[in-house]
This record gives sequence, structure tokens and C-alpha cells, in this order.
Amino acid sequence: MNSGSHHDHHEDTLAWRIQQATGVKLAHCYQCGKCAAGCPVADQMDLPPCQVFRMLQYGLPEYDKRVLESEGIWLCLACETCSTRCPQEVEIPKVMDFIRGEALRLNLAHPRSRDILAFHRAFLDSIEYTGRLYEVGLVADYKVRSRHFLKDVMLAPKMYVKGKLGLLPHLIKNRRGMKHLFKHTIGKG
Amino acid sequence: MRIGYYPGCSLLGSSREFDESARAVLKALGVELVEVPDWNCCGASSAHILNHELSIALPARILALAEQAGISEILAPCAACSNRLLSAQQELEKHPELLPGIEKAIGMPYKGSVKIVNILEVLDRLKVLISVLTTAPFRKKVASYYGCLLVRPPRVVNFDRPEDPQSMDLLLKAVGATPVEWPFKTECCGAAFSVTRTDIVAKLSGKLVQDAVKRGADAIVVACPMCHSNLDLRRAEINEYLQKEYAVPAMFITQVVGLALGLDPKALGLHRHLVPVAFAETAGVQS
Amino acid sequence: MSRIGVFTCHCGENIGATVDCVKVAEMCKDIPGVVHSVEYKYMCSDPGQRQMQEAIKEHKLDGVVVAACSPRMHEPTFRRAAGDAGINPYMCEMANLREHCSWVHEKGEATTQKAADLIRVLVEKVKHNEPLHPIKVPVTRTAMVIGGGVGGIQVALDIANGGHKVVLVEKSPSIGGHMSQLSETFPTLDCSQCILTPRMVEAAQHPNITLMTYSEVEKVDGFIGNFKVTVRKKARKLDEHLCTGCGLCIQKCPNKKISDEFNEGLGTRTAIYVPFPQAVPNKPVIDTLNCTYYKTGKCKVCEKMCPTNAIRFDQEDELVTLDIGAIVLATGFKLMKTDAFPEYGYGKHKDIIDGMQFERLASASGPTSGVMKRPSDGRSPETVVFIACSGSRDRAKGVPYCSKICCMYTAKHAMLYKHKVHSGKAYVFYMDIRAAGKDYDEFVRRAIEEDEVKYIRGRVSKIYEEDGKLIVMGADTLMGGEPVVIKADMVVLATAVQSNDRSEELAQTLHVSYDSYGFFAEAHPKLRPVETNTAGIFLAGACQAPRDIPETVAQASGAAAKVVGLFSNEELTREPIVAVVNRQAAPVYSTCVGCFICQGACPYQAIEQEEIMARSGEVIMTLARINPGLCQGCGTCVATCRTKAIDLQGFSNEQLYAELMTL
Amino acid sequence: MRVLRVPCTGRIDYMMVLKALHKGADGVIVSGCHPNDCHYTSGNYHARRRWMVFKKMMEVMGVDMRRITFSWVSAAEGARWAQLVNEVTDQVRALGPYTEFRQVIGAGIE
Repeated sequence: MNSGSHHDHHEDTLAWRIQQATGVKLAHCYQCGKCAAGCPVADQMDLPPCQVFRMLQYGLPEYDKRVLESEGIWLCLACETCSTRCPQEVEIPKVMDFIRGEALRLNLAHPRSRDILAFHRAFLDSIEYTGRLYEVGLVADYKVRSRHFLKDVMLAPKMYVKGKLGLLPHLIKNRRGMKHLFKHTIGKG
Repeated sequence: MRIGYYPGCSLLGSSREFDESARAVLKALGVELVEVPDWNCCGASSAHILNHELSIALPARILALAEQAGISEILAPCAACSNRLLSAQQELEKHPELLPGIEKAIGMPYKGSVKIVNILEVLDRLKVLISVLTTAPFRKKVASYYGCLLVRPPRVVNFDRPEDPQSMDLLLKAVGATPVEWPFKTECCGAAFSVTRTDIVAKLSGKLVQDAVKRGADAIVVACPMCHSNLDLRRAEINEYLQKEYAVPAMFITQVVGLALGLDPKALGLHRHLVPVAFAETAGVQS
Repeated sequence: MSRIGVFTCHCGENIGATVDCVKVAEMCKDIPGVVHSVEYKYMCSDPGQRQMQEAIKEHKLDGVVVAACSPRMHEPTFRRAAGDAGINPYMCEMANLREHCSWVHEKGEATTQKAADLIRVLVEKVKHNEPLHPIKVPVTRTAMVIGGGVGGIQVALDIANGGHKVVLVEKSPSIGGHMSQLSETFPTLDCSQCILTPRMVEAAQHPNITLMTYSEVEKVDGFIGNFKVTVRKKARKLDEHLCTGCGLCIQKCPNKKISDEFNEGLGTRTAIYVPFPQAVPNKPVIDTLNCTYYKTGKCKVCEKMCPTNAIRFDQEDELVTLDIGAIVLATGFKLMKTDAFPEYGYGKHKDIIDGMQFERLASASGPTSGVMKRPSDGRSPETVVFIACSGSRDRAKGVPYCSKICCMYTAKHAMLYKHKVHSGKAYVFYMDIRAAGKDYDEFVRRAIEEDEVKYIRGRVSKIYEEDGKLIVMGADTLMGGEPVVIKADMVVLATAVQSNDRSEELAQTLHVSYDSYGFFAEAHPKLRPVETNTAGIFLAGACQAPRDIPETVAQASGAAAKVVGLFSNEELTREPIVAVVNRQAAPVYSTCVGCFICQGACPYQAIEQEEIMARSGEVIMTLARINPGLCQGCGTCVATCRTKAIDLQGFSNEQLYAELMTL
Repeated sequence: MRVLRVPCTGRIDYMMVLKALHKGADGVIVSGCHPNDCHYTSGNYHARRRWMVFKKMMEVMGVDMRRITFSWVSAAEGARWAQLVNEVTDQVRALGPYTEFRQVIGAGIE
């Protein structure tokens, strides 16, 4: 820790940006650990949620960076167990969403987040072009992006037999409307 | 009873049987479904991770389409969809300043007048009718599994109680089933990591399957396509993780109610499961 | 023509920094009626007051306006000073230049102008002021203490030993309160009942103390020194004078399966019962909700058995009205129940208990005779988890405050458990250890160091049952938030201390303030901690905020000292801010027309009907008259009066309109 | 902003409010303890009752009720009081001087 790096402009801190974007005040967290205690993936995280909050409370660039680079933020399932039980009513998953966005924006996302990210990107691409999720397209797209070509090759035929794998996408009529929607939300930045 | 219907993407693909069974059961109960015209995907668990506005615009378009179609109440059987629709609706209620941007993106006006309900809420209203029409009581021990999205976050969904919910248990009792007392009703199954981190899904869902069987459940009953696909499609990975062959089926609540009403197992899509519902064929003749 | 003096205070920088006080004093000289106007750095200081007194004499002032801080702060100071200088104290008024002007405005011409305006308004008021004289009222030198726990007992004993009569009212059948339920007390581990029961007996036998157990306060009228309190004596269904407390009725009662409140539901009692063997008074009551006779009309076994024929099935509640001079509230607290915890199973697991239940399990007089047995199957628990801050410091559960006593009693519980089950493992989940008291931290260290209680810093997210064990899912924040799972046989929740049931209702009955959690509010958080905002009503113990025994007892003695101080005079002096109905010479008598709308509006029943009689004895008219002893000076009757026959001294119509006309 | 001290809202004769407007106030705040928490037990209930009647009457008579604010603020709510005063003064400033009232009154009385 370098306590010498004094912050006159707390606008620089991730904590401040979180508060601006989500309304969550980091100071509300009093480090009771109830979030980590109930989190289904806390044992897999390099930084459990309470540790993420602790580091952000410092407002120091080196700790902000460690949070942005952590793998744990990509493991959050948004199951909302933590926020439901948090005695201080902190909306932790909302903060996790925002931190992930910042990690991407600043090019600090953990390398192992690549697969998870590839999946979400493929997912959104699919609905941008067809309006609805095209599961076969999603999986194919994900495989190309993640380079896990052989993953789940055994599952697809089984699903096909059960009538669960539509080989053709479901297209909505107003696909231009969807393009427009994407352009005016995620496409803005 | 007439109600708007938003099936969502999963119910067209990997969870077709949820759509089939929901339609079959509601038809048998005299409910007319009005599908939202030209609906799109709600963004599920991907949109909010990458872009906040997108995660509101996608559900807002669905709700605006429903408004245009004169729908005042909309059933979204998929727990993820109903959760996303509710979240977006409340976000727009809390932050009206977002509305102009969202209306521009979706290219139509949004009033926020549509009431969103999940499948358990709709079935709960029809509970008396269901128990009257039950011809083949579902005399099995069941683990009712609600998952995350139906009850959390409580401030958003405002449905049942956040821990140890009861609505599905009461519904199952109404059709003759015996819900087991188990602690994992709302534990997470691994949700959207089905494809990317199957190892986590195997572990979390494995815990559920193992405990349900230990407590004597003949079936795990769900109301969410993601939960179902993790418990059913990922059973091979689960069993590999647990080093044991667990054959307890995962069924949608609509399938259980459908069987109790004496509907054809095939019409309920029971043949589509990877983990076979062994007793489905005989369920119709039990009494 | 009035001769009014204006004294403007700088209040150091408080007023002086934003208001040009010198200029204000200068401007005030031009107000008609003002003959003297000066400013001074601190008017409230001795030299400041002296300056005012000298000016009163020198300039023959008949009215004074002190332009300084809030009258709440220093009105008594300046009125006393004015009185000492020879004018009537009520000819002195204060203009609030600080809160109403300097603190809320920027420095500038307009601010200075506003200060002068505020003074001008008060000068107009003083011109219409009348000399007033304090009212003397007698004091009934009997105190009532509400609540018979350790706090209430201490208050009662201290007042009684001071030579005054005390009525001790307790809603349950015996005095003793929560302390009588405790096994041992921290930090000395002495037996709770052993130290409490002598006090209980002393209270019962004291010639100055009247015990009213199984009784509740229903109505309070009057004011300090002169309350009228109506108490409901609930029917015990027996004649207390005949009952000898032999206990035969209890032995023979066939209805033995009723959940026992004293043992917190962990044991059973009969329908006719005393809460615990050392109860004071040792006279049973019949629980009419559970008694077979009241449910079916048959049984009466107790009546047949009673050797003194003391049972009275037809006895009814009795209302008693008492004259009381001062009231002390010592109504204590309640604990949040385990069913308030969704994540711990909504209270459905029998082996998840609260702190008070643990006390009963550990107590030699408890349902297990002090042997550690868990409630579900009676097995000796080998692993026990204690969870501090259960529901406390938890906004989501509506209790953001610290319950204060849990850190200490949790350490005590863990210790007691280890003393009883030597091979057992005790874990404590905590957030902070708040052990700030004499020998308190040493006590906690002893639990950790000598009794090897494992303290884990973190909260517990969920508890569920598996194979007869309770799976406790916690985290250790000192290990970076690492999840910790403990398989326990029993879990003790140190649940939040909350205000007692119906405390808000009682507060409304007594007209005392309470906070948003239902705790009674003290008059000042630092300087008047045992008084309420209602004169003559005092506080002791956990009805004000979470407290432990030593604090409760200390506060109880403090409240008792206040009551004894009040009772040291035969009469009380009260502010003459009261309403009066005008009287005129015959044949008008008064502008009051006798509609008595004021009577309905008066919150204090202070308005009486007075009959004006001719010499012949014939009633000419009936007029309103205000009892100055009862009137509190709110002025509601004044605003209600249709003929403007009532006026409020100190805030008369003439005074208020004079102020308004000057705005 | 000028403060006039009365013991209780129950003491307030609503004629005072009119008098204040007449004498040049552009807005009036009537404030005291919350219902159920009256320092004088129940004076504020009577004040509230009279306020309801007064308000109706003023509306009928065409008095601009944006000029008169009735709000419960207890002695423990300093921040709330400051907020109320700021809001009302802003609102009254936006409305400007209440000359209409004084013209009418002036024509009638003086």
C-alpha cells in the first residue's frame, strides 16, 4: 500500500464512479462478510465480494486496479443471495456489473474472463441480428470466439434428438428496430 | 381468464417443454394466452453485464409491444425473463429521466402500465380449480426448487418470501404431491455458466441433486428454464462431478400440474428430458 | 410611555460575525419606547448581566429585550437577572438573533436590518407585557414506579429509603423482570437470582412500598406533583389475603402442558401458576385462556384443594385511581425472536435459540436444572455456535443500533457452556467486540484465552439442518472473507434488544416522547439523561435504550434522586404562562358566553364551569374558569374561543398581534 | 423569514395568518409538533381541525393557498426544518410579492 499517493480528487476513484453510476455508497459496507458467507462461488473467487468492497473503500489506484483485474468479479452469478441478506442493504451485484464494465473499458479484464465475455458477446450478437436468441448460432459463435471447439460436442446431438435444438434461427419481423435499439444503447459509447 | 404471454427464447428452444406444458395446462384451466406480437429477447443475464441501458431497452420494447396490443397483464413463465422485465420496469419507474433515451431506442412509447406475473402466481390463482380438476394425483415426494430469480432480489420481484418460499410447495400439495423439507429451495444452480463454466454448474447443481435425493425426493420441480437445463441437460457433468449416477428427474411445475390434470405426457413434453421421467408413463393411471 | 432597554449580544462570533451588532444597537435607539440600547460581547456572562441590571436601575427601565440566542437557552437566565434588578421577570423578552438570523444568513446589510426588525417585534411585545407571578402548586409526595425489574426495584427502594411512599406497578404476576430469568451475570459470574431475590423481598417488605403486581397503568391525568393515575389490577382469580402460597393448587392442577413464559417456552407450567419458585408475591394466578374451567365450564380442582378457600373464579379486574407526585418508567425491553430471521429458518429449527432461552437452559432453576441439553432431542450439544449482532446493527431488519449487552452475554454464554460441557466446542461469530466496562474486556479475553472459545470475525449467511446437525454458513473476514462452515448441535442467536411491547402506547398515555424504535426519549442526551420532556416523569433502564444491569441500577438511583429532590419541597413553583377567562363588573361579568367549546378542546381538563349567582342564590350565568394548577399554557382554548373571552398570559392576543403588526 | 413564537400550534388563531399576509408577508408557514407527539398532548389536533376548515374557506374566497404552508416538524428535526424553510422561501420568491391580497384587503379595510 502506498499511503503517500494522496487523493485530492476523489472523482478518480472507482468507489466514486460506482456511487455516481449505481447509487451504492461503498462506505455502507462494514465488512461483516455475510455476502461471502452465502455466496455460492466465494470459494472460487480470488477476491470474495467483501474483499472487493474493502479494497475499494481505500480509494487508492493500486487497490482499484487489483479489483478491476481480479477474476472473482467475473464469477459473480448475480444470484442476489448477498444483497438479499446484506444487513446494510448494499446492492452488491449491481456494483459487480459496473466494475466489470469498467474493467472492460480500461482493458484490465482478467484473462480468464475471456470465455465468459465471449459468451455474453455472442449472446448479444445473436439477438442483435435476429431479435431472439438463436441457441445453435450462439454456441457456434461462442466456440469461434472462445476457441473451445470441442466443448459440448456430445450434448448437441442429444438435444437435437429431443427436439430442443432449432437449427434455424427465429427471426422477428422488425429486425431493423432491433438494430436501431442496439445502436442507441450499447452502440452509443 | 385472458392473459398476455411472453414465452421468451428458451421456451422456443432448449426448454420447449416448458412452453408446451404451460400452454397445455393453462388451456385445460380455461386460460386464454395472448402472445406479445413480434417479441424480442429480454437480454437475459448477458445484457446487464455488458450494458445497463441495453438491459432496460430490451425488456422495455417487450412491455411497450404488450401495451400496444392492449395487454394489461403479462405472464412470463421463464423466471429470468420475468425478473428482467420487472427490473427494467422498476428502473424506469425510479429513474424517469432514462425514459426519453429508451423510447428513442425502442422507437415507440412506453407507459409502464403492464403488470408482470410469473407462472407460480398464475397457477396459485387457479389453485382451487386445479385441485378440483386433479384426476391423477401426483403422489410423489418432490423437492420444490425455486432458484434465484423468482424470489430475489425481494425488493424487485416482491414475490413469496425470500428464504424458504412456500407458493410452489402449496401448489404441489394441491395436486397430491408431498414436498420434502429441504434447505436449498433458493440456492443458485450456476445459472448462466452452463456453457462457459460447466465445472461451477456441476458443483452447485450437484449439491442440489445430491441433497434432494438424500431427503427422499422422487423429482425436483422447477419453474425456471435455466435451472432446468442445468439440472437436466448438465446431468452428465453433475454425475461425473459427484461420481454417482443420479437419476432423479427435474420437472417443470407445469408438467407436474399437467400430469395431475390427466394430460398426455407427450403434450407436456416429458419425452424431451435427457433425464427420463420414468414414472410419467404410468402417472396417468395412478389415483 | 414605556421605558424599554435593548441589549444586543454578539455571542462571540456567533452573531457578531454576520450581524453588525454595533449598528443594530444604534438602530434600536430609534424605536419608539426604547430609552436605552447597548451591545456587548457576551450578554449571558456575569459582566453582561450586571450591565443589564445596572441599566434597569439607572434608566428606570420597565421592560427589557435581550437580543441574543434562543429563549430555550437563556430566557431563564435573563428573566432571573431582570427580576433581581427589581422589575417583573416576565417584562423581559428575548429576540433570537442567532438561530433566526446570524446562523442562517450571510453577512450583509440585509442581515443586520433583519436583526433590528426582530428586535422591533419583541419591543412591541414587551410594550404589551403584563407583570406575571409564578404559580405555586402542592406536591403529592408519593411516587409511582412502572416496571418491577431490577431497575424498578432499585428506584422504589431508593425513594422509599428516602422516606417517601412508592407504588411499584408490575404487569406480570411477580416482580423480578428479566434479571430473575438469568443464570449468571457478567463479568463476575455470580448467580443472578441469588443477588436479586433479597432485593425483591426487601421491596415487598418495605413499609413505604406498595406492590401492585399483575397490574397495568391505564390512564394518567394531571401534571408534575399532582398526577392521577388509574391502574388496572388484573384479576388473579383468587383472594390474595386468604392465599398462603402453599402451592397445593399448582400441584393438583390437571392442565400441565402450557408453554412456560418464564422458561421462554422451553418448559411447561400449569394453568394456575406462579412464574417461578422465588416469585414475589408468592401468590398464584389463573391463566384464564388455558384454564380448563374457563374453557369447558368444568374442573375447579384448585378450588376444591385450596385449604383457605381463596380461589375466586368470578373475580374481575379492578380499576384503582391513585394520587401520585412523580412517575418513574422502568419498563425494560424485549428480545427479537428467532422467527425474525428468514435466513436462519424463520424460527423453525428448535435448536436455534435466543440468548434468554440459553439463560434458562444454563440456569439451575431452569427446565433442565442447568444441564446442557438441546431442545430438540435433549442431547448434550457438542458444538455450539453463538452469533452476536443477530438482528442488531442490521438496517435490513429495522434495527441499525447496537444492542450493547450482547457482546458481554455472548462471552458469558460461551464460557458457561464450556464450564458445563468440558469437551464441547464453542464458536462465536462477531463483528466487533464491544466490552467497554469495568472488568469487561478482561472477561472476554478470559473466554478466549482460558476457556478456548473460538471467536470468528464475520456474520452468518444461512443456517440449515442436515442429519440432525445445524449447518452454519459463515465467513472469516480476518482470513479475507473465506467461507467457514460449522456443523453445530445448537445455535444461540444474540438477538436484538427492542423496546417492550406496547411501549409506544404507554408513552402516549403518559405524554412522554419516544424514538422511532419505541424507546422512551430522555430530556437531554447528555445533561438530563433520567428525565423525560414531561415534567415529573423520569426514566430508568432499558426502556430508554439497551442497557446492562450495572447501568440500569445506576440510572435507577439517579432517577430516584430526582424524585426525592422533587419531594423535598411541599410546593412547586410553575411558570405563570396560563390561560385566563376575563371577568368584568356586573352586569356583564365576562365576555364568555358559556358555550364551553374550550372545555372540549383543553387537553388537561383544566376548564371548569363557574356559576355566577345573584345574592338571592339564583344562577345568573355559567362561565368558564381555568384552573391555573392544571393549565399547561398551550393556548388551544384561546384560539377556540368564539368571543375572545380567553387569553393566554405571556402570549396574549394583544401581544401577538402587536408583534404581527410590526413585521 | 420572520419567526413568531407561540407555545403550541393549538394557540394559533388563523386570523394571525391573514394578518401577516396583510402586513406584508408574501407567504406563511404554520408548523409545530407532529400529530400524536404534541408537547401539549393534543393541541395540534385542534390546530389541524381548524386548518382544514380555514383552508377550505380560503380556497373558496380565492386566497392563493401556495402562500400558506402547513407542515409538521418536530424539535428534533433540524434538517427537515431547514429544508422546509428553504423550499417555501424559494416557492414564495418565485411567486413574487402577494400584492393582490393586500390590494383587496386594503380596499376593504383601510
